[in-house]
Amino acid sequence: MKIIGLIITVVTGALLIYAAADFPAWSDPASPASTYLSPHFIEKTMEETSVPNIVTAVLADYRGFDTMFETTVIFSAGVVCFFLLRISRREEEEPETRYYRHVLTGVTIQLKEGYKMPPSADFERIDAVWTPPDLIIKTGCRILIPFVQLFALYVIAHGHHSPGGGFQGGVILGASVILLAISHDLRTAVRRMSEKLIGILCAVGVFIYAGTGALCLLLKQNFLDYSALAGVLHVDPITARSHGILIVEIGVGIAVLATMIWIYNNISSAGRYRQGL
Amino acid sequence: MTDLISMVVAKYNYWIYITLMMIGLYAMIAKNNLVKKIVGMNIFQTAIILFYVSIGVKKGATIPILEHGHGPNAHHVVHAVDYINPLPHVLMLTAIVVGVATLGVALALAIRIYNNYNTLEEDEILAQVREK
Amino acid sequence: MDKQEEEGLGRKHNTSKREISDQGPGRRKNFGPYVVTFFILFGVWVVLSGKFDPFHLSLGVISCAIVAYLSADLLRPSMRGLLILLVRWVPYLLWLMKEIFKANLHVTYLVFHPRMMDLIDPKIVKFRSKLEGDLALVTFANSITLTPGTITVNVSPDGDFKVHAIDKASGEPLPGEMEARIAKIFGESDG
Amino acid sequence: MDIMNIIVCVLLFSGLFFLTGGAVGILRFPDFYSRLHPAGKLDTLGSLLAMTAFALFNLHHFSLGALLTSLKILLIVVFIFLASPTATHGIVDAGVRAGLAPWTKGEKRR
Amino acid sequence: MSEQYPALLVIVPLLSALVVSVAGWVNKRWCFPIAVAALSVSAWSSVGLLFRVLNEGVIVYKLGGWSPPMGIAYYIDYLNGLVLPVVSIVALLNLISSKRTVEQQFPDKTGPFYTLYVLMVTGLLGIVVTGDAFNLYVLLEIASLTGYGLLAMGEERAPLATLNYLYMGTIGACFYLLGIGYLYIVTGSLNMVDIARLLPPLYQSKAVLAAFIICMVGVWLKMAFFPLHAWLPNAYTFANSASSSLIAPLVTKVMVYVMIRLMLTIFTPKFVFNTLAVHDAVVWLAVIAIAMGAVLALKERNLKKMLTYIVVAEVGYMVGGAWLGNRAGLTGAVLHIVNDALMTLCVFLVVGNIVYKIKGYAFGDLKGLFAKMPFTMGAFVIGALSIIGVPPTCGFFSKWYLILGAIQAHQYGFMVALLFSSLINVVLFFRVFEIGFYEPFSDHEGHEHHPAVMAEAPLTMLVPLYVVAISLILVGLYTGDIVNHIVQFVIPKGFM
Amino acid sequence: MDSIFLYSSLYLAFLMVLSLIRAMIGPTVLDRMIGVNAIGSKTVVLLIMIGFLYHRMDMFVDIALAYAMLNFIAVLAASRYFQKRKGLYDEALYR
Amino acid sequence: METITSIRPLLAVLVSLLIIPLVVVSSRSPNVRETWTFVAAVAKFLIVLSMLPAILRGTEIVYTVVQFMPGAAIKFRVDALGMLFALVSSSLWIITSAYSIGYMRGLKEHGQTRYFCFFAICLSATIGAAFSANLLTLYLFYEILSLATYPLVTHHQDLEARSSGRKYLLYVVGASIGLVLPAMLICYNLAGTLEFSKNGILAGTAASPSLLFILLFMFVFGFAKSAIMPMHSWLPAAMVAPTPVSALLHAVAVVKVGVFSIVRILTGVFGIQLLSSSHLGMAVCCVAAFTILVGSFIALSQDGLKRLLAFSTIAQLSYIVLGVALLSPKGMTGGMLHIAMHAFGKITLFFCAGAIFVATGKKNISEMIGIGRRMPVTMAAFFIASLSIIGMPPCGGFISKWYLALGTLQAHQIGFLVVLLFSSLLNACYFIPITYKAFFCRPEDAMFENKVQEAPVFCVVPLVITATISVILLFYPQPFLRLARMMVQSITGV
Amino acid sequence: MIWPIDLAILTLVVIAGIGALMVKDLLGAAILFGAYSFMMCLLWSIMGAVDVAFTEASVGAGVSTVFFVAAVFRTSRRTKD
Repeated sequence: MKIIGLIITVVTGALLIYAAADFPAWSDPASPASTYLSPHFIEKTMEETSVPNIVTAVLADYRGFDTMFETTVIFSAGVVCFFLLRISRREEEEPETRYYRHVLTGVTIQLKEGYKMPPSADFERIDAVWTPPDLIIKTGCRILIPFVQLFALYVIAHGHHSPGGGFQGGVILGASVILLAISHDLRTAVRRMSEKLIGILCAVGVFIYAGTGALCLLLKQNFLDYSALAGVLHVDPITARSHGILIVEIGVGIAVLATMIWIYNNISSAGRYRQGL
Repeated sequence: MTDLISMVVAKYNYWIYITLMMIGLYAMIAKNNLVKKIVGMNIFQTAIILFYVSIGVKKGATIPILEHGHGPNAHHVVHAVDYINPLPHVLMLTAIVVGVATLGVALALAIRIYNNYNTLEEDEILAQVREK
Repeated sequence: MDKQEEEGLGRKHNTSKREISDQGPGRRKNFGPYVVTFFILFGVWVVLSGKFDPFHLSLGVISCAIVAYLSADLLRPSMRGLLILLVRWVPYLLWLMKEIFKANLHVTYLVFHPRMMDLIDPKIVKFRSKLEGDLALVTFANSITLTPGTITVNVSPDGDFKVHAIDKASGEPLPGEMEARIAKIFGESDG
Repeated sequence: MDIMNIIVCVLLFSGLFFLTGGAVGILRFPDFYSRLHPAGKLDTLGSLLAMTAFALFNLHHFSLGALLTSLKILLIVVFIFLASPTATHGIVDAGVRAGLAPWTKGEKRR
Repeated sequence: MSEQYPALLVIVPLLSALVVSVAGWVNKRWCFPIAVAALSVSAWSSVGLLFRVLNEGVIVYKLGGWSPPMGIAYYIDYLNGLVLPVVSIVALLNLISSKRTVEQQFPDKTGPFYTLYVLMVTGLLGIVVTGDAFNLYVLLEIASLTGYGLLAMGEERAPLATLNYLYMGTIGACFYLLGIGYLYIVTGSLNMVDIARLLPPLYQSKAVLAAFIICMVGVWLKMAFFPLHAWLPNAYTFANSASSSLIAPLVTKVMVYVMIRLMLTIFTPKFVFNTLAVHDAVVWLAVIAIAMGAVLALKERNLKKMLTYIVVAEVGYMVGGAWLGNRAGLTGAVLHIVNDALMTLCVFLVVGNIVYKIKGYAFGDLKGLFAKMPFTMGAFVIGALSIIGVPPTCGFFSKWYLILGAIQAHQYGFMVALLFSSLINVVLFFRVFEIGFYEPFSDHEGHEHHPAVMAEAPLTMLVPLYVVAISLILVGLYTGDIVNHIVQFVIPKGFM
Repeated sequence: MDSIFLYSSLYLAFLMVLSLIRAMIGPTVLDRMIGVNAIGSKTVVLLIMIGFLYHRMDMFVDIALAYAMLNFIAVLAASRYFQKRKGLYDEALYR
Repeated sequence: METITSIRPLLAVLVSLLIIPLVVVSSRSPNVRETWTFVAAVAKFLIVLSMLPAILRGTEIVYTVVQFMPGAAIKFRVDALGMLFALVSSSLWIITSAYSIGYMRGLKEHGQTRYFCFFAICLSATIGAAFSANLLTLYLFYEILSLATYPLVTHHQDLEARSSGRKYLLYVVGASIGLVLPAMLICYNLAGTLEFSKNGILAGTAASPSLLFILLFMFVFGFAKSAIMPMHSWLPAAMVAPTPVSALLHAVAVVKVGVFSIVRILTGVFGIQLLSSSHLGMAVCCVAAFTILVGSFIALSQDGLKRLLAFSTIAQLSYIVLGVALLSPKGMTGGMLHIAMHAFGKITLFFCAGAIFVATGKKNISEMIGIGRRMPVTMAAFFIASLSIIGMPPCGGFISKWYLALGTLQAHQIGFLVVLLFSSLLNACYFIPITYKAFFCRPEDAMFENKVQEAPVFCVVPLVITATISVILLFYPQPFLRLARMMVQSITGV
Repeated sequence: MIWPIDLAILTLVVIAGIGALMVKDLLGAAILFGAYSFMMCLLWSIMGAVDVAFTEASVGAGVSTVFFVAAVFRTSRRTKD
């Protein structure tokens, strides 16, 4: 296999190197890529969409359709991870043994064969491999998480003016919940964001995006033509584009947030949602 | 000879992207461990992203976020040569997202495989498959 | 997830050492923490955003509200604590800076010393701190990590410290002055 | 070259100096625990100094925006100050749990 | 509303996939009807589009209202006008048929299954309809990712096979992306039509050549063309039947569509056949593909795996046909996209029914199947005859054009390969018939009457199966119309 | 000033090489983690320097901030591994 | 020649397909089921018959079902040759249906519904082939026929049937896919059409002689149903099928479709001029003559009655090919006529074999000594039919052989005349002893000593009818002879 | 575009990439892959692709490393190559 791999690699590399000889020089301002389409984007973005960040404008408006499917890709990755890994209760072979920890004293109780503890304030359910979370990490993260989340929302909201946008903000937002899961444990994170909520949020995020597009369709414009929203938002069509971009960025953010958490939950617990990383 | 050297120098980004890509490709084909292959796959994808981003680079230009976007001189004329080509960036945002999505799915699959065979080494798995 | 179990476990209990409310976000009656969190966050937002038009400010209000709703129980601030902390933190930070600077010079000296291996003598120091609050303990632990040749290895919630010291001199002064200063900040200077 | 620039340069270079110490330190120190000392501390201080330099430099053309940007840089510093010890602690804790015995004097470098 | 058909075609399944996903959390029973409704709308709009194309010619739909080189546009011409209804109808029929299987196999995960299913169809439809080279990549990834998810839920070996597919699929998609990058670097455009407009002066460029090769290799990887086919049989065999009967008919065919689109629209035939002139080599590769597919299928003792090797061989048909470089060959290839989708669907649905009832698909499990499931096997016979290429089923006619093309291009090797593979198919299928028909053996005289115990699949599975089986014949009978009204306009004028 | 930043950033890149060496040679995973963490902290500085080189400081700060946050998460996740997999130290087998 | 557009050819094809659902539905009550079969058979015969006057008037009936591409369509054209063949097969279906009932019920066979269904499909395909107006349609029905026969051949579902079925498929389907399909496509590529025409579609094309030669033999061997050697060995193997199947299909429908196809190829695709100018006809004649002789010799050494009949069929089929390939008007008339004459004769023989099997369970000739005492009617019919096959009066076979012989003379091919006569002698050698032994030797088997006990009435009546028709055809060969002459006239103009 | 840094970081990227593939421990590979992502992020920002850099920072450095570690946690660290 190694030799085959080497041969394939060398052949492909040789082809690519051969072809690269005909490229325009690197960072050449006169290359076709820099002179054909991009000048239009650079020069017209502001007047057509009133968004200074050209990347955001192109991403969410000129090529908004790509981005919608990009979000869908993420969504489907989440669904696939869930579909592949999540072990439903029916599939579990035997009634599980449950462990409960007395919160104040740290005494652990083991209940066999699916018996449940009556709901009680003093006990929390834990898993067989439970380890007490580290105090420093826990406290440190507790303080940091709100700021991480705030920063994430800032990134989403300021996608027009600075780098960032729905996707990056969504990832950071998701990361903050993952951070919670890492610093405490998975159960805590799942309690705060239940699986059902995540599953629905995922879909809702993409739905905001696609639904905005479909709304444009209903307003007698082409799909994703945000200028159709002008009438709804009571602004001029160009500002409507800008707002449309913000709306879809929010959708992207929600979808990505939920999906990242979803994937993490499934991967780190191999679908059992008991004990994560 | 000087031509060659100047060509090598003028396009070094492209050479390195090819190198990276070949590293990734080789790892995907030749590595035995499934997760290593996934790492190789990611390197492969990033190499392509590197290629695209290299396309967008423009000498003497700044990042594709308009200066003075709002404010008093919001409507001054924008010159295309001043800003880096944004289009490859847009494309690559998508590609990165696709990459992470693929990564998630691949890892989920690897976990399932591990649950079935208790190993991630391809040859060991195939030996187990053959035994059955 | 068993709904009932969740609900039951989620009841309020102040005595517990559990750090995060299980109620999930936003079910407490007391709005104080939310308001405080909101204003802290909004301050950060203004720094981050740098835009003062109504549109962005309203976005900021919404964002801060969302985060406050979601994570106020993580931050657990109180009005009083906030003010006091701000006042008391500044001198401590300055002191800490000085210490950090000293510590770093020391470590840099070690790093660049040609016979570094002879100078260092790592060992683990154990001691018990008088501090009680989580936050105080963590501040102390982090300060230890940042200062002279020492790294906190482990802290138990009761205040047992294990510290890795790079050489003898670094490990000696613990808990020392730092503990006292931290105790002062958090109002635990009774001991 | 005004006085501001000189301050900035001094801060920057001292920051770089500490960062160098960190980089060399993690190469030279004999074991995992002792490597954490330069990694955890020197890098933090190095970053702190460098960031301060940047924050000052950024105020060159003073405006509200520049001030806020400088504040943001300081926010990064704050963040690093919170995160770095936590991360260091995380790593050292991992080492202890993994059962890594600390290096003691006289042992071989590892 | 009809001017919005291009958007509806893709958007309705997308939106309803999301609704299905939410419904999966709320009430599982809603998932299936929503999915059916969504795909019905797609099917309706795709058929509507086809008729619009027939009446008006090429339709351009600007997404976001931006005109093409700037924004993304849909181009619906005769080629994808033909492929779209096939994709949507095949998906719809298989969806209806899969209801019981899914309930049987993933009682808890019907929600995610239908979500992925509808998303996959969205991706495939999008691939077919889009006019933007990069957009195609994104949609390709949607189709692939959901495909991985669907395929991996199967037998024990399914995840491993799917992971291999994932590696190969990723390499393929990345190669495609790279090729598009090469085109972008020399032209600066991403729109297919626009690239085609800009390319002619650059035909001698090495970058364009490399772009073409890389794109082709990428697409071939995805469609499992011969030396790159290794991932396909296992991935399709071990998957659950509802998924494999969606993916086996559609994915390879859609990729063939992409290949033809690349050859015809982006790099015009002039470049492919005149400037490049490697088509002989590719046709020979197709010959090997067909032969290897046939021979490897002969080796299998397992119905589903045998069919997957037939899929590999069929890919060889289409690639070879498209690369023959003449009108008849290309007609055959385009026609075969339609026909092969239908016939593969037919046989895979049959396998689905068998698995549903008998829980196995090795040859040993098929004994006495004609008595047990006469209707299923009846449809299987039709599907098999179509794959063999017996008139008047549609398989014959595409083969007809392919062979005609081979003769006109003097590629007798390809002709022989086609005939050889048809013969092997006869052997393959009649072997299955024999097992299903004779075993267990009756006594030598054969006079004993075994009362057959019927254990036929439920009606929801039989009806779609018979719709497909009958359509195999109908499409065959109307081949002339399809060719005269649609396929012949696919091929650019001036193409020999 | 630009050239100072340029050479400083080159120097930082050199420092990153040193850290990367530690990350490459190990010997344990934890050493690698230290190396990578060190790279991370240098990267934040480097990012801001690049911001100055582009004269678009305000745009790069966000990235640096995000970077600092997420680097932290990655390191925590990796160290968390050892809390759950106590004593698992199978690297030695393949050293 | 004037043409009429009428849907009747299509109806003739479809009528037997339409009853299949009815047959399936009524599978629980055999009487109803077989009524349907009868209805279809009669209806088909009547439809075919209704077209006869028009054909005899010299018009052609044309119907295009669907046009695929220029020159290739599913299209029916009823001409004299097709009419001849259709008349023979549809009339014999009625009789065979009756016989089938007797045979299948007599042996309590399993799967009778399936049997009748596929029988009906086969007949549809036969009629379709007979009426096909172009090569594509011919190929289509040929393939359908091949595949529909497979379940009939393997009806017994035992190991022997399986291996025979495989052999059958390998030869027939293999040859048609491997040889006919490419040959047809090459034709299409050369001529741009597949429509049969008077002069042959290849006549005007610039095909080289070697290509023509290859094409011709791709067709001749490709239509393996005609059992031209060396593509013959499926036919004896296929005799494991139930006797009605052997009777109708292997004496009338299947093998005759093969021969019919070859005749169509020779006359419609290549054309007389082309064949004679390039001496290709001679080549075909040689192959046919070889088959005649070798087939007859092998038949001589057979003990199994049905196998004997099979080899006899192989030889007799080549008469037809020979006759047409002689390219002389008389020879062609004889060949075409032989389609009908041989059909009536051979089917009687098969019926007899089946009746013997039903009544006594005997399959081998050596066991049939003295059987005439028990089954006199059957054996009498057998005798008459064997006379017809040998080509002796008072049977129809005489006429066709007569024309054939005249044809050889007309073509100045004395060699083939010798072959014909010699093979007739051989025919006599293997047929006459059977009848002789049946009637005039002492039975060795005690079973034959008892009083007359014939097979069921449904078995006996049909064979009596066919034997009678064989005889009648000598005196009144009118419709067939006239059709054959019309066909020859339209081709050669003589 | 600042080419000297660009070149330096490119070299680092290649080294980190090879390192991630050579390490005989999957956790180490995951961590080195994280380093590789850092480098990539730097590279993007050097080339002026801030948005891409941001995404790579959040995805490559943050989430995908965590995913890797989580997956290794759920499977095994063992690898032969």
